[in-house]
Amino acid sequence: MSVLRPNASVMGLPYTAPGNAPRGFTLGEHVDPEDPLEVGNSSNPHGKPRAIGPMGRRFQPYKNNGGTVVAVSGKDYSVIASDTRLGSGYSVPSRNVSRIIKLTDKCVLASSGMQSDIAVLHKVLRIRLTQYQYAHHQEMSLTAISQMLSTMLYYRRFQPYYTFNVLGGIDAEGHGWSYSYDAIGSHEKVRAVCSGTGQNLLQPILDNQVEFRQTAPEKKPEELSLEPCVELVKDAFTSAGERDIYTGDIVELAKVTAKGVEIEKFELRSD
Amino acid sequence: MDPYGQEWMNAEHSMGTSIMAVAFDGGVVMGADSRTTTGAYIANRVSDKITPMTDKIYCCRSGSAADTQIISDYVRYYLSMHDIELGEDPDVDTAAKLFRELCYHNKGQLMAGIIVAGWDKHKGGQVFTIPLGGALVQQPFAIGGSGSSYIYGYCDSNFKEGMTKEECMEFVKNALSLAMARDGSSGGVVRLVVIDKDGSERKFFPGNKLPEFWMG
Amino acid sequence: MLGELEGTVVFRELLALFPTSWLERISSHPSSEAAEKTVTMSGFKLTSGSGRFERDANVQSSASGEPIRHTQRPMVTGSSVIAMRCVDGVVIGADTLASYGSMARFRKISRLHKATDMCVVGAGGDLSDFQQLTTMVDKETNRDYCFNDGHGLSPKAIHQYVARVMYNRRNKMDPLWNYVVIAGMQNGDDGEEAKPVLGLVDLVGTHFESEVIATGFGEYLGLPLLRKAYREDITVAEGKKVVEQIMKVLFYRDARTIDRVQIATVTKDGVDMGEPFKLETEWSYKAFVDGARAGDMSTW
Amino acid sequence: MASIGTGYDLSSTTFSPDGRVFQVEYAAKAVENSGTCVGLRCTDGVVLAVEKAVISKMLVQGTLRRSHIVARHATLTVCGLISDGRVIVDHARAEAEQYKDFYGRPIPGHVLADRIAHFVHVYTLHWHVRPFGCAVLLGVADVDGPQLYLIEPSGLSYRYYACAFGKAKAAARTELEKLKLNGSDGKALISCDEGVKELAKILVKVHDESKDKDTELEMITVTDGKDGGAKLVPRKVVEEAHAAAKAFLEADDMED
Amino acid sequence: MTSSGNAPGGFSFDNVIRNSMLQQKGYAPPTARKTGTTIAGVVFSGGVVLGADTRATSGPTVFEKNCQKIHYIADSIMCCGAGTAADTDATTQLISSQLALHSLATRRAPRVATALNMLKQMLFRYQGHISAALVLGGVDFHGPHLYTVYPHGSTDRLPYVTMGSGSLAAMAVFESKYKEDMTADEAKQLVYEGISAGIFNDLGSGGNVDLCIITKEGKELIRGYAKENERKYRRPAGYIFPHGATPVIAGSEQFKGPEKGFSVVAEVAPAQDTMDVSA
Amino acid sequence: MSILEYNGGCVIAMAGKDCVAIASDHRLGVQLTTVAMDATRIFPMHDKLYLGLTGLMTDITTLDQLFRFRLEMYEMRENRKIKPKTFSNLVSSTLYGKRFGPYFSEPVIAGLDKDNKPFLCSMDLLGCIAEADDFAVAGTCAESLLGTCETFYRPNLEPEDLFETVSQSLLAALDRDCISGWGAVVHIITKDGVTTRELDGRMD
Repeated sequence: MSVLRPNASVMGLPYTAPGNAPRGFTLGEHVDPEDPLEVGNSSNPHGKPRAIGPMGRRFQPYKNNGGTVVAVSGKDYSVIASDTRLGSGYSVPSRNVSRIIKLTDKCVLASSGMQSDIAVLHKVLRIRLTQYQYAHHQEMSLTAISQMLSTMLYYRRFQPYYTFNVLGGIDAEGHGWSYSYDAIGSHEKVRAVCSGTGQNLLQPILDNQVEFRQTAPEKKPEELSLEPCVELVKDAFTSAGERDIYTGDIVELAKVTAKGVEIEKFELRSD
Repeated sequence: MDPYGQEWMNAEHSMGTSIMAVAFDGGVVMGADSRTTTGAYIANRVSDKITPMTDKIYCCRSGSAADTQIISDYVRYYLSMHDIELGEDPDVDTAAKLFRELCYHNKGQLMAGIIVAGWDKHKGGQVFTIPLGGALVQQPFAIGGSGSSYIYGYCDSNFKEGMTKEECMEFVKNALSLAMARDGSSGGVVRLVVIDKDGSERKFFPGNKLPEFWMG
Repeated sequence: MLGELEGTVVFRELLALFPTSWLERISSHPSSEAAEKTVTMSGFKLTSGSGRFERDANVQSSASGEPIRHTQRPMVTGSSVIAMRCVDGVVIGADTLASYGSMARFRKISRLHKATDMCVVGAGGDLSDFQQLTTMVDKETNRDYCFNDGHGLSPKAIHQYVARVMYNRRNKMDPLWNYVVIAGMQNGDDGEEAKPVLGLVDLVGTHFESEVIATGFGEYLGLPLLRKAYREDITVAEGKKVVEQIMKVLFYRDARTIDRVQIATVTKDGVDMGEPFKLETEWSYKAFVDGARAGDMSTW
Repeated sequence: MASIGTGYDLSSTTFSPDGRVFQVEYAAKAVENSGTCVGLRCTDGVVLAVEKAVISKMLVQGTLRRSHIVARHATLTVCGLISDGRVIVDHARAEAEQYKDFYGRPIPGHVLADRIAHFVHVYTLHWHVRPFGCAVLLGVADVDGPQLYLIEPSGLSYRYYACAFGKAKAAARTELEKLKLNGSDGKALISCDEGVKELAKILVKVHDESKDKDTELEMITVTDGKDGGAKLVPRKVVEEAHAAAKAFLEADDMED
Repeated sequence: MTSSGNAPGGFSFDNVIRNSMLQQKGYAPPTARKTGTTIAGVVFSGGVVLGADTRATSGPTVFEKNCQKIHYIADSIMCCGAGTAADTDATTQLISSQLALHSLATRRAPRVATALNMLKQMLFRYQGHISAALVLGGVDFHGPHLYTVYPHGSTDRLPYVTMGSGSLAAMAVFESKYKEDMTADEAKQLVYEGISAGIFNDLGSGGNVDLCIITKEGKELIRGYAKENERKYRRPAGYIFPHGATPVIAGSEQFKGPEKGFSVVAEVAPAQDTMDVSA
Repeated sequence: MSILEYNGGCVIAMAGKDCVAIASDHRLGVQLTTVAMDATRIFPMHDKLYLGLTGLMTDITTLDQLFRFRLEMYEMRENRKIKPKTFSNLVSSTLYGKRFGPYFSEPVIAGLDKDNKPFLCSMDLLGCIAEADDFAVAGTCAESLLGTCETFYRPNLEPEDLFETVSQSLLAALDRDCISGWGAVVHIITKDGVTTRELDGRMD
């Protein structure tokens, strides 16, 4: 099975000739199309600009604004976090653009990827949830939201929202769950998940410290409760901020418990 | 180019340029703007594109900064050898010939448009131009670089045979100012070098004190 | 609402190597109405330009049945816009040049547009697209004016409107090639004091509000200085000086900027578009005058 | 009405033997039942005024608008069925917007009046629609100066210096004729500010206290110049003018 | 150190044919580590201040948080490097050793212009394929000098220069704050502000600010002149893995004591040869 | 697919208190096909100096042989063991010598110097040395390794603690990398000798 992720080829497809090996989802290349400095084309070996038209640029509808999103869930809680740096090429147009949205009192979504797609996705979700609320006089459940998000992403299969979502919340029984998505709606219900530019840095830490996957069975510690979990997310995020240039500035962290959603902020390095 | 790089990090350092030289009776006036760009970024806003070959021969460089710097290093070296051998100042056409040799025989590798000018005791003030490809043409006046295409008309209509040194300086200054005002790859200050039998003299006109023409 | 946000284009390709397939949209049946009102000839579709005869995204095939490729490139372009939100208003500045490639084509145009009494829209990028955008914004403000309900179109509303326009156009692969800066004063609810607002929208629909904004080359040369100069309590008067200083740096270092600039402000008293003026610049440091061969006898 | 339809009045697509279209004439009748509307071309713009019956003590002031903004340089008041009038306003706005879109300049007054008239006329030609039960006064101030137009349900359009329509149109027109509107050069003499007061006086004077209940005035102006544009006259100003008009007329009555 | 005494100098092109064959088969050649960088220099009265950030990246990932980008050329000449990290390292090392030999042969303290010419000639020879963008600064008997060297071999002499991906941020600061005849402290402050602007506004640059002040009297290299990006949070509890937490394949443990082969001979520093440094 | 990822594999090294650990996985693949589960990527240069090589296996083998040859020449000529720092320069200059036709391998060097202080460095394929005093990583899951090391590393770990930290960091990263894995080997270098352990990792 293959999951589409930024910067990765589709794994698991049978090997063909290397020349036309499956390219999969290759949107993550950080060619900034509208960078006023980007004149030539990128395969030009000597870097001499090759002009096309007076300004010589082609329109590229996708760009990655970076950012890392995390959702970790426990017995009765879910922690969802996202940084607020808006990256573009090598620059930071803004340090404080929120990518996290409270959908209901029991469900929070965080998305990384392209800011304009994220904004529209969040907007449409909000509309759908409001309509549901009016039609049914109740909030949508976590499982329903998780399915609806998948459908909405797949609806744009051939012009995808360039967003990488993680959803966290509490289900009808009060258990915390996280959902991970690829750009076109394939999703999975898990304990801990991470997406975005810091995914490779963060995911093993979560595997190791939330599910203790690499620990011998007899040495496994107890399941994390909320506060240690928040500390872990903060620490892991700080690590990602140290090593991923698109993750930084501020992190918004939402704690979802039976009491509702509480959002706190903390700082990362801003270089 | 790697996807993270930006064009101004990797692009060759080049001089979209406005350069010019005019001969008068007894010498030459050479002029250049001072903008060096990588892409649209101005890497050097006060560069010196008028480079001495000998005391009385200079060249104006346009094109790739690296190429023209190396070429002029070579020519200066050859001319100094020539000087020692000859025991007197080299002629301007010798310098121009050397430039031509280098530009012509390496035309595939080089991007250089050069104006050579100076004074020698045999033929007085002379101006040679060596465009891309390496042709060598002597002219009473020469313009070059990306900015020159904006001022051919001006120069053709304003050049007169037998101008004095002062008239030549005014002509060069006005023509370059016009080119710099229209060509985004030219700009900054105007540098002039006046060469006659007594040697060379530099003039500097800052960017905020250049003659202004119609702006629209 | 949904339809508008989502875009209404249906894709029919079987295999999705999507960036190219996306370009090669196959036309669906042109609706009879659209067919009546538009003239289609060999790939071009002429539209009346009327708001009521909007372009039909489904009518995209040329007469020969070949799919249309929209590729657009900016032609006549403006460079940076620099803006700062201050405690008592907003400052927004731009130079007055529109380039054609590297040629300084128009040196006295304005890249700032007064949208309402409390809002200025400024843009870099393609000039024709900016003119189209201002027409669209003006139409919106005119419609709002006709409602005559005591509420003007607020800067935040204009920001959101421009963001939606830009996003929809990028979905059609037919972008407005601009970076748009929206600066204005937002009336508070229930007679609260008006608050300054500053927002950006780019050609793929990225939009956000920020205390400092710089586009084009300004993103690299202006933002560092804006961020350094910004304080919570900076005033419009100080902000104007900062913007002017940055325009100077841009003139020094951006080959598509000239030394004639326009700086507009929006305060509680309304919009002041500001007169274009010429920058004072410095070229006469000793090391600049000397050029190469200064100090020693080396060549470079 | 001089004659009764006798079967020829069931559709606007049917002429009577003496060549009349009764449906259109009935529509004009609907206009005549309306509260009086007056319009006045002034030196710097156009003032339109209407009187609205206060049908109930519980009515909120300012509701049931009869004067509208069509564009920044054009205003319109409805005389007759108010809801029919809104359809015309919507169309007029669309025409104005489309003209601006296409030609890049504000729609000229006579073009706008023609287009509205054309639109209204179409509703007198088809069996499946009925004519508009309203006439509209159109005030425009553009590069050609202030202009006042009237469009009737039949699709006729007139340009006036001043005009009145509705219930007391005859009396109001008489009053308007008494005003010195134009100088010898054809230019207007009254400013908008004065016009507001004069129109208030006229509306008060023609008001039939015995028949009508209490009324509210609504006025709208469109002016040219730097701070020009279409604006509803602020309620305070209207009320002052209304009160002043009443006081003036009472004083006048005392003298008589 | 090489296997044979007469190893040829210069680059070896042994693998080129194989690598281009691989490239033809669709295996893109990997990218080398880059220093998306902010480097800068300012001339003040009596000397030069050079500055650099300390981040080395590979794609979007930071591979080194505190690397040194100010390289040694000679005792009073230093060189900041941007571009492909291996190229800047190797180029400056090479020129440094050539300059040392030149200096010994001529019995003169090296001049900045000599270093400049060596650099530009070497880089021009490789036609931009060695992607080293450098800021060269130093003091010799002519006084302070500051140059930029581009990968293709062109050079500029200016009173204030910047290079690398953050060069625009740093240059913006310089253009608005530079003045003539600064003191050493003013120059340090200016370079610090420029580098700091690059660190905070350019994602390719980050970490600390390194400065190097060169005057007639000598030079001072300050690593971590400003450390504005220290880690802000660590989990209070830390991570403790109890012994035996990691599953080990039973019986795989081996222990190998130190071999007794060679003994390390004490190293004696060679006597310093004095040289004539007068001009 | 980058040629550096053709065979898979990664190496990690970490410094402790007077000790240093170096570890790698065991997989050798041809793209997504696993062809061997006992590959070696870590080579002892002498008993206090280990070299880890990631990237294309053919170049790994070549480089191992080349360095062993050069090392023996060095030891014979100098009659002493090479210092880790010196060795890193040897590796660097060898790689940079092929600047325009590089070996597709990124090395990691770990060892103890004369005073048994840890020495660590990693390089890119052109031989740019990145010396570290905490940890050094390379290979297909270098990013993941950076993430785990950045989080789990603590200074001055004793050999046993260092073993656990390295192993957890490595295994956690390997489990998220489909072209590395199949168990791992850890070497802990102390002044008394080297301890080697095989880790029980996922086999998929």
